[in-house]
Amino acid sequence: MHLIGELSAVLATALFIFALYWMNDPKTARHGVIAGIVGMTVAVVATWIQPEIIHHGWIIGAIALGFVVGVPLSRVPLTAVPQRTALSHAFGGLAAGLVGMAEFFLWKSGSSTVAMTPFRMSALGAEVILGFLTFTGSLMAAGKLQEVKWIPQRPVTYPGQNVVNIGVLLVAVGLGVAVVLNPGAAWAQQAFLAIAALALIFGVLLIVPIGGADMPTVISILNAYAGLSAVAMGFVLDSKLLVTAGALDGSSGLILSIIMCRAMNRSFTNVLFGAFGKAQPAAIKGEQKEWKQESVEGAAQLLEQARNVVIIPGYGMAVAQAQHKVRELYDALTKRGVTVKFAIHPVAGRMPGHMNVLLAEANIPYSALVEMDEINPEMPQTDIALVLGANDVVNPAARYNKGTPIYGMPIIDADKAKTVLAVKRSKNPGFAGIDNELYVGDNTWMLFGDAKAVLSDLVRQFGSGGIH
Amino acid sequence: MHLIGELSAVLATALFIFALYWMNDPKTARHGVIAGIVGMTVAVVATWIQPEIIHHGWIIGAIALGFVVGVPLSRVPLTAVPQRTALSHAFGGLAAGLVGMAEFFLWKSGSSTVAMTPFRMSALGAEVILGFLTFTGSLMAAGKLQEVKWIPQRPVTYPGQNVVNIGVLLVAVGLGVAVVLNPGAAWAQQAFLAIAALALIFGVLLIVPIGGADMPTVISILNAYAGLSAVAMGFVLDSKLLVTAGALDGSSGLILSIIMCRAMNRSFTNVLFGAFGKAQPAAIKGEQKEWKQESVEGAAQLLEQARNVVIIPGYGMAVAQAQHKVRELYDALTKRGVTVKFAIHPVAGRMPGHMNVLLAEANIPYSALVEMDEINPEMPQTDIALVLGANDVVNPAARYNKGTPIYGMPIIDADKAKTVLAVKRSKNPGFAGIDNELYVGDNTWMLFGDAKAVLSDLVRQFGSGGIH
Amino acid sequence: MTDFGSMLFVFVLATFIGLGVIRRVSRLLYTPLMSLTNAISAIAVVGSIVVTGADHPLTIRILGAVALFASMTNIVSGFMITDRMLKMFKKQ
Amino acid sequence: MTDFGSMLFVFVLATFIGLGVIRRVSRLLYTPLMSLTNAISAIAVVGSIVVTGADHPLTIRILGAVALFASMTNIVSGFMITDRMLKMFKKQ
Amino acid sequence: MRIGVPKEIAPNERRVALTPDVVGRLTKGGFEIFLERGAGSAAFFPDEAYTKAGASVGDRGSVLGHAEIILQVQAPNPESLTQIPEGTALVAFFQPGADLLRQLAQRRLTAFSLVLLPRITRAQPMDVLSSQATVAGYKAVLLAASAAGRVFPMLVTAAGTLSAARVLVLGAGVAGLQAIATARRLGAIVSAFDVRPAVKEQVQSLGATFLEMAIEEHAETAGGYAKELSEEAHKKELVFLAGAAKDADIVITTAAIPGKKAPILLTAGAVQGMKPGSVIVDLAAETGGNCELTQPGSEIVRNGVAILGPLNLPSTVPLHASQMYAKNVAAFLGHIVQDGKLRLDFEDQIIRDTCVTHAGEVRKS
Amino acid sequence: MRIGVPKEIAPNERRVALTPDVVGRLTKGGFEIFLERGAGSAAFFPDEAYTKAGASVGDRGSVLGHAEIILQVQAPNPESLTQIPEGTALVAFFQPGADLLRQLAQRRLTAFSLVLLPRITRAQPMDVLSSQATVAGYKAVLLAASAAGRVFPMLVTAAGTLSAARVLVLGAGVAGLQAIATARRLGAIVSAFDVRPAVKEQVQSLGATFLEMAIEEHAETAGGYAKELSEEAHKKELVFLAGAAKDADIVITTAAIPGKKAPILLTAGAVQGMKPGSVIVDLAAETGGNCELTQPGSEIVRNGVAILGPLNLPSTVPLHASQMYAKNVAAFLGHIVQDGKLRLDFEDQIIRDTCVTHAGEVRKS
Ligand SMILES: NC(=O)c1ccc[n+]([C@@H]2O[C@H](COP(=O)([O-])OP(=O)(O)OC[C@H]3O[C@@H](n4cnc5c(N)ncnc54)[C@H](OP(=O)(O)O)[C@@H]3O)[C@@H](O)[C@H]2O)c1
Ligand SMILES: NC(=O)c1ccc[n+]([C@@H]2O[C@H](COP(=O)([O-])OP(=O)(O)OC[C@H]3O[C@@H](n4cnc5c(N)ncnc54)[C@H](OP(=O)(O)O)[C@@H]3O)[C@@H](O)[C@H]2O)c1
Ligand SMILES: NC(=O)c1ccc[n+]([C@@H]2O[C@H](COP(=O)([O-])OP(=O)(O)OC[C@H]3O[C@@H](n4cnc5c(N)ncnc54)[C@H](O)[C@@H]3O)[C@@H](O)[C@H]2O)c1
Ligand SMILES: NC(=O)c1ccc[n+]([C@@H]2O[C@H](COP(=O)([O-])OP(=O)(O)OC[C@H]3O[C@@H](n4cnc5c(N)ncnc54)[C@H](O)[C@@H]3O)[C@@H](O)[C@H]2O)c1
Repeated sequence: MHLIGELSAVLATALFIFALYWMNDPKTARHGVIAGIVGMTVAVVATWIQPEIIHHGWIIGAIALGFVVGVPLSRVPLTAVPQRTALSHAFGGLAAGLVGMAEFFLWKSGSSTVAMTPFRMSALGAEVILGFLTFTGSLMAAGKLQEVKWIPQRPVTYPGQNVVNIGVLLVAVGLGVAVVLNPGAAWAQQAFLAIAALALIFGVLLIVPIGGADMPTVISILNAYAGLSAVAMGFVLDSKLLVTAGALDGSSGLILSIIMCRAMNRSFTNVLFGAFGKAQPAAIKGEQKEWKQESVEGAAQLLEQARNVVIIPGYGMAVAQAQHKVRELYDALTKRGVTVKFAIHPVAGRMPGHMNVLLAEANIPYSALVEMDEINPEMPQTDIALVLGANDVVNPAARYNKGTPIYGMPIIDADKAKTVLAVKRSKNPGFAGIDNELYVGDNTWMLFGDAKAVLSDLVRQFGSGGIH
Repeated sequence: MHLIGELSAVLATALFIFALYWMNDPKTARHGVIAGIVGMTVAVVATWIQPEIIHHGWIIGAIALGFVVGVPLSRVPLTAVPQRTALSHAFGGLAAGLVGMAEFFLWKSGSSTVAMTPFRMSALGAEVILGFLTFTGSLMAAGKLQEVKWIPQRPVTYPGQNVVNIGVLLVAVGLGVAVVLNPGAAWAQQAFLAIAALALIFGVLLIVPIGGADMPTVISILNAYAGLSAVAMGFVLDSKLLVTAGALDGSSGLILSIIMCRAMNRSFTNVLFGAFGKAQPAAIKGEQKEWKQESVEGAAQLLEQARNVVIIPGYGMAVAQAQHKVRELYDALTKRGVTVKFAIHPVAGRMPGHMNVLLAEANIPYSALVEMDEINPEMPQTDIALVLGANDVVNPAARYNKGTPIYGMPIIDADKAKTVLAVKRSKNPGFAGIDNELYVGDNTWMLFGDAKAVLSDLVRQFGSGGIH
Repeated sequence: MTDFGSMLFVFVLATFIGLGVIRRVSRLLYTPLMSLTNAISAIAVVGSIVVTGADHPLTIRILGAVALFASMTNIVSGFMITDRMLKMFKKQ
Repeated sequence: MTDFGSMLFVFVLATFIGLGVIRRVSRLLYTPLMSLTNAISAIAVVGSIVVTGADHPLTIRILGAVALFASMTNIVSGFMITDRMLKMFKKQ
Repeated sequence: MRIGVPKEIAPNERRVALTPDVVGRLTKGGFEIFLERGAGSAAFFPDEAYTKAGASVGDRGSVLGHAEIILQVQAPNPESLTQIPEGTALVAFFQPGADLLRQLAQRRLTAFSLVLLPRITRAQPMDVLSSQATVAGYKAVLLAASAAGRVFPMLVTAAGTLSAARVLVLGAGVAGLQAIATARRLGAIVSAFDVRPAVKEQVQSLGATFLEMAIEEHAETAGGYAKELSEEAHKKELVFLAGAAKDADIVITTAAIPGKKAPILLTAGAVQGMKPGSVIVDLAAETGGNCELTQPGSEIVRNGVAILGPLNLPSTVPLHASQMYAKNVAAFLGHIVQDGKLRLDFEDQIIRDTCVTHAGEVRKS
Repeated sequence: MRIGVPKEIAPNERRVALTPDVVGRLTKGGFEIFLERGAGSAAFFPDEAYTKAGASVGDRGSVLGHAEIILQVQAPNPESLTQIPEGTALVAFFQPGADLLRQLAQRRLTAFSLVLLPRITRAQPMDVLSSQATVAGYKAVLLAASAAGRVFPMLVTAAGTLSAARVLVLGAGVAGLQAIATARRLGAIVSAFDVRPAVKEQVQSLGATFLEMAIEEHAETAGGYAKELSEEAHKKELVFLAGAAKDADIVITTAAIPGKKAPILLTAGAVQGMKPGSVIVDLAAETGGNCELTQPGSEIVRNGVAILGPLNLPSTVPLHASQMYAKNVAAFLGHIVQDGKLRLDFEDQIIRDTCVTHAGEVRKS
């Protein structure tokens, strides 16, 4: 019996690892889901068949209810996926917290077979704190994302906020330490309940100061917390399976939040303890537009997912002598089934036909080159416009701003594309010396750097993405 | 004390993992060595300070001797590195085997504190078998590599060889099972000694049928065996550190041998149990030359390690329209500091200047193009000659074979390069319709396929190698 | 009963694996990845089953049943939505 | 005393890590990698120290000392030669 | 509005002011086009194509006599002028010489010289200077390659290696850049020089080498044109270029300073230093030439160096040159005509700069 | 051995049989070189360069009169022949016409015609046909581009888009392939046609399109040359090519069948179908032309289509053409001269094929 338990734990662990490993590649990812389901089933069955489990009806009932709620929850529209994930974390946190409470009271009531070592008691405390803070925190996050009325969507900040938050947490931890040191004390039970309450409050406080843009990062961190609470539960229940699965979850949440922070140019420490508020105000204050930066990884991902891409080369491509890299990108994208066109503006570059000379050198077929007048009607259906060292020729100011030298010049309507990726080295203007609002457009993401270097990176991303 | 043991084990494990992880990249690889050394020191010290260790003199002496032998062993010329590695495996195997013997006799003599469960006894058997077979196997391998006189370098095969080998192993395993089932039996001691002896013999038998070319693969497998014996020792000694370090070693040996098998177009199962002999005979029989094929991975590795590369393009590059991929390869190599030159034969291709037109299209600088007369004196110092769809213009028959239409035509001396990589689609001849002995030269490796496709793969190999 | 050291070992090793495996997940798949790990983290179900199904006082078992329900919801919706999202990657 | 289950767990997890980490090692570094893992596998030194240093019969201790010497040779030469080889990759 | 397009009668002028394609667009836009018989034939546009596009083809007299706006490439000669009624508008691509302006004013024509078009962004679609310089730069390289004793690309052959030609381009404005691009296409090794600092990056953006000479002065005007250099700087430049020319097989010169005689960049001495068999193509021949020895309109050989001073190169590529000219002119028409009437808004920079005579007065000189 | 290099006196011949560079190598190899004054000047090799390389420069009489081997590009004219002593060897690049052969035999010259050089691998370094065809193919494109009313590359400009020229190359031997490469370099869209099946891949290897026409017969000889087509197949070809020419802006024809008149590929009707402004460059003019209308040596225009029939194109690139010719000839010399003496081994294919007269007899016709 014990052997079956151990082996099934190993098996389930291995299956979970493979589940994540297969997520490497869209081709194998669905195998991953199956591995996960099988692993979970193995774990559940192995636990269930243990002789001490006797109230099967209760279990069946709870599981059935889980299906009843879970299935509809998996049918939410894709736009609601973030909320669903947050809600799910809440459930996860709740489960961990409740089990922790149950274990504590079981032990208190003396009906537990488990010896309550200080280590285990610490784990129990951690489990409860992490579980409950994840619960309310995730609920709040879900609420904000779903734009539930009575939850403020805007970040709510007040002076001393961080002090309050950390204070609440510290009190909870302090109580936990007290309980660990005096597990038998009469007040231990009350203290434990207080810990749970404080954790619930802390979860709310944690999310209150956070704005919508940071939500995905927060959800990812909550994911890590949920995982850690499972680890703690594993320590309590003496289950290596829980520890591994929790650790996998924890590390995945961690990595994802780090990646997201990086993509948003935020420091990870800044996010770790709810001090999100700080960077926010600037964005809220005025309607002043901001340059948003995208990482090369992110850009590669966007390009991969696009159905059609329009590349708009300009003088910067020429200066960087990036034409051969452009060809590599063209090859990589067309190989993936993405339709790629080049939109050539009549005055792109610094001489008539400048772009033609370079693109022909790189052997881009003439049939891929499209004139401005032909491409413009297609721009609104374009998934991604890749502006490559072009500036004036995609400057919407030409349409209406009589004060600028380029007023009246027909431009390529890059701004009408669903997403714009723009490569240039700096925030400097182009030939005409004027600002370009395209770069701060809602759907525009900058890739700062020399065009040749940026394209090299992009192409390498494709190359490496394909292998592993 | 126990806590220190546990923590130091965790620490050492983590350090070992990082050691391997840092080997990802030449830039961090030396940190890896340091991590390994620190990890090992932690493990040694943590063990040494245990209270039951009392004979410090003995330990110091053995360690000192280890240094005395180890330091010179690390100074062998680089050509002797494979032998040294094999020898090292032999030492590792020996250590594992001896410790296993010691444990067994300790337990037999009743002076062991360890309870000898069947599981532990099985582990002990595995440790001893793996340890001793690794010992003699590695010694044999080292001997073959060092070309020691009384060890036959050629594979020695005889009918029924596999039956004998497997037989020996089975007897050893059978004895092991018997001992596990009757650990207390009077004959157990003798049986155990017999197991050890059989393992020693099996190690020799394992290597006898293997030829020099397969040696690296075998060494890598022996590496895995050595690792597994450490794992077994860990099970016996109840040391998680040993188990992890051994598992790391085992999996690394496994992966490397799989990669090597793939690069040599051999199936892994073919290698796993010493049945190497089979593919060998053909190569030994006649002096008839063979086309040797290299994988793209292997070629990329060779190119990366070269200091200077001469690319010899021919009509095949033109047919494949591979000039842009050539440029990508040129970029990738020069970026890595490899000197790349193009050797242009006066009649390469099908029209005067054929190669020039294409290479200029791909923007290869004129300065990288070298004429035949200039490059030929440099060929013997060339690390790699990459023959890219050229045939007649590198056919050594032109030098001496009066019967051929190309007799007397000056050629590019690709055959004089240290290593030749040749890209073509098939074994078909070129324009002149004659065979080319260059392709079956000792230092030539074929990369079969369309030049553009092969180069794409090569370039992608570089791309992906660089990131991780 | 497993000792503390082993647990620590398992935790450290599993974390390493998690970091290693997740780092290599395709950027395309971060969203489904999140829901998959979310489903996997519902492994807490194991604890809930024990609490719910063993011969414990009623209150405890109620706590357990709620936890079990919550975990199960996670498992079901997590795996299902992951699969739904992955189905959309037919292109490659 | 650790139980069998934990050991198995540790072994499986460590193997996963090994496979994951090694798969990503640069092809350039296979030779140094082999000598590095070779050095690490000499962790058997831990066992040898116990056998050699504890209060055991002489024969046992001699076996141990030989094993200790063998392992130590591995460690020393393994790490040193790895480092020597790696020094040659200044290029990058 | 009635537009008249007479046949170009200047010698060697093969271009035509409108192409059938553009005629089609203009007639759709409400213009009536009157074309002299055979006006497009030298540029390979037959009369039928024009009629198909909606133009009326007639004789010279009726075309000149009935149009409200006359479009030409070259300025009309005195004889033609007498045929044009007073008050007619004229758009052409001519240097506004004093004599000519006087005659135009005398005839009370509203004349626009496209040479004077400001090089501002919104004038780009009408920028005849750029469009014709593009053709000239391209053609200059073909001339040079045809005249050279050597091939441009490097070729490794069984009969030895032909080294690539070294092409030096002096002045990297529109024509110079196009020359650089064309020479690079043919496989030559190209270097270039210009006094304007902005040009360096532009030259490099075409894959050519920029020759650096430290000039202390700022040789660029606010409008992006070149200024004349001080005498001292000019001397320095001559020495520097003589050195550069020594290594070149081909020199293509395009340096100009708007409204001035072209600067001398190659002295007779510099030519002396060049290799026999070299070729100089002087695109500045029209304004006197960048080479001291250039004889505009003809080819001479000095010390084995061929010096070509071609005039009106764009006209030798009449089809494409006319196509671009016609598009430019149509864009200009679109600017000066509003609601079917001439819009003489002298506040507008384009109109102010280009309109040289109006209502009997010379407005520019 | 004494080598004589007279000045080429055929009209429009600017090449020279040896260049200073090659002279240097030959003198080192034990040859004495006598060069007529000014022999290299039209190819930009001054006499001083030759003397520096070790040649003696003298007058025509002494050069012709004292040499053991005379190297020329064109065959000597009758007057020169009288100046050459009997028994002298002569190496030149001439069509072995019956008259000429008779004269050569009469003068008892040992004459080698490089036109007859076998196209075998070991003869490649002497292959004058290939080296001169390379130059011709390159130059043909420049001629076409200069004559065309349009530019070759596609250019998107503020004055509209210039479409790329469509170039059709007929006959893709050495000259044809070089023409394809050169036109592609200039940015044209190139397609090509040839009757030999092996050519398809070669055309594609230069990035051009091969036009496929199903010809049932095998149009290639064992030696890799083209055969004459049957009448039926030829008719089919003419129809096919007339269709292809319709779409082309430029047609370059290079089709030849060794020893025969060039095949007609473009009839007058096909030219009629072409667009005005198109250009045909007929490299086969020397052997009658691939176009029915071609007038060898001159340029005509029919229906707006310019038809150029240039003769001796390589001579218009004298420097590089001479350089290659000299290297070819030096390789040939190395083959026919052994130990300072002429080696008349008629077993040797190269000597057998090229030696047209010897000891007063005509060996070939
Ligand atoms: N085509 C013609 O005939 C002609 C002639 C004369 C003038 N013009 C004028 O030139 C302009 C052409 O428009 P355009 O959009 O092509 O060019 P542009 O407006 O000058 O913009 C070029 C952009 O490329 C970026 N860039 C420069 N070097 C780069 C590098 N190495 N890597 C990445 N980015 C680089 C620059 O930003 P960073 O500096 O931040 O990188 C700049 O914003 C028009 O205003 C046109 O009127 C054209
Ligand atoms: N340069 C000239 O002027 C000229 C003119 C006429 C003749 N020739 C003759 O042509 C020959 C030139 O020598 P060479 O070495 O350049 O060419 P080659 O001897 O014809 O060899 C070309 C090789 O490229 C391989 N190949 C063809 N297509 C390929 C593809 N798509 N991908 C990869 N490999 C491909 C072929 O092998 P697979 O089929 O197995 O792939 C073939 O062995 C000489 O014999 C020369 O005399 C030259
Ligand atoms: N903004 C626009 O829309 C637009 C359009 C077309 C051209 N332009 C600009 O107009 C400017 C002039 O172009 P262009 O081709 O008509 O010029 P140009 O014909 O007047 O002169 C040709 C070149 O000669 C150079 N030059 C003058 N004196 C020289 C000397 N002593 N030595 C060397 N070089 C010398 C000039 O710098 C110029 O580059 C350029 O800056 C071009 O970019 C702008
Ligand atoms: N082996 C060598 O060393 C070597 C060297 C140089 C050339 N060659 C070969 O010699 C051959 C001839 O070359 P060349 O340039 O002297 O040829 P060429 O000048 O005799 O003829 C030019 C081309 O015209 C083509 N042609 C003939 N009749 C035609 C028709 N009716 N329609 C269309 N095309 C027609 C021929 O096929 C040939 O490709 C080629 O195969 C070339 O590869 C071989």
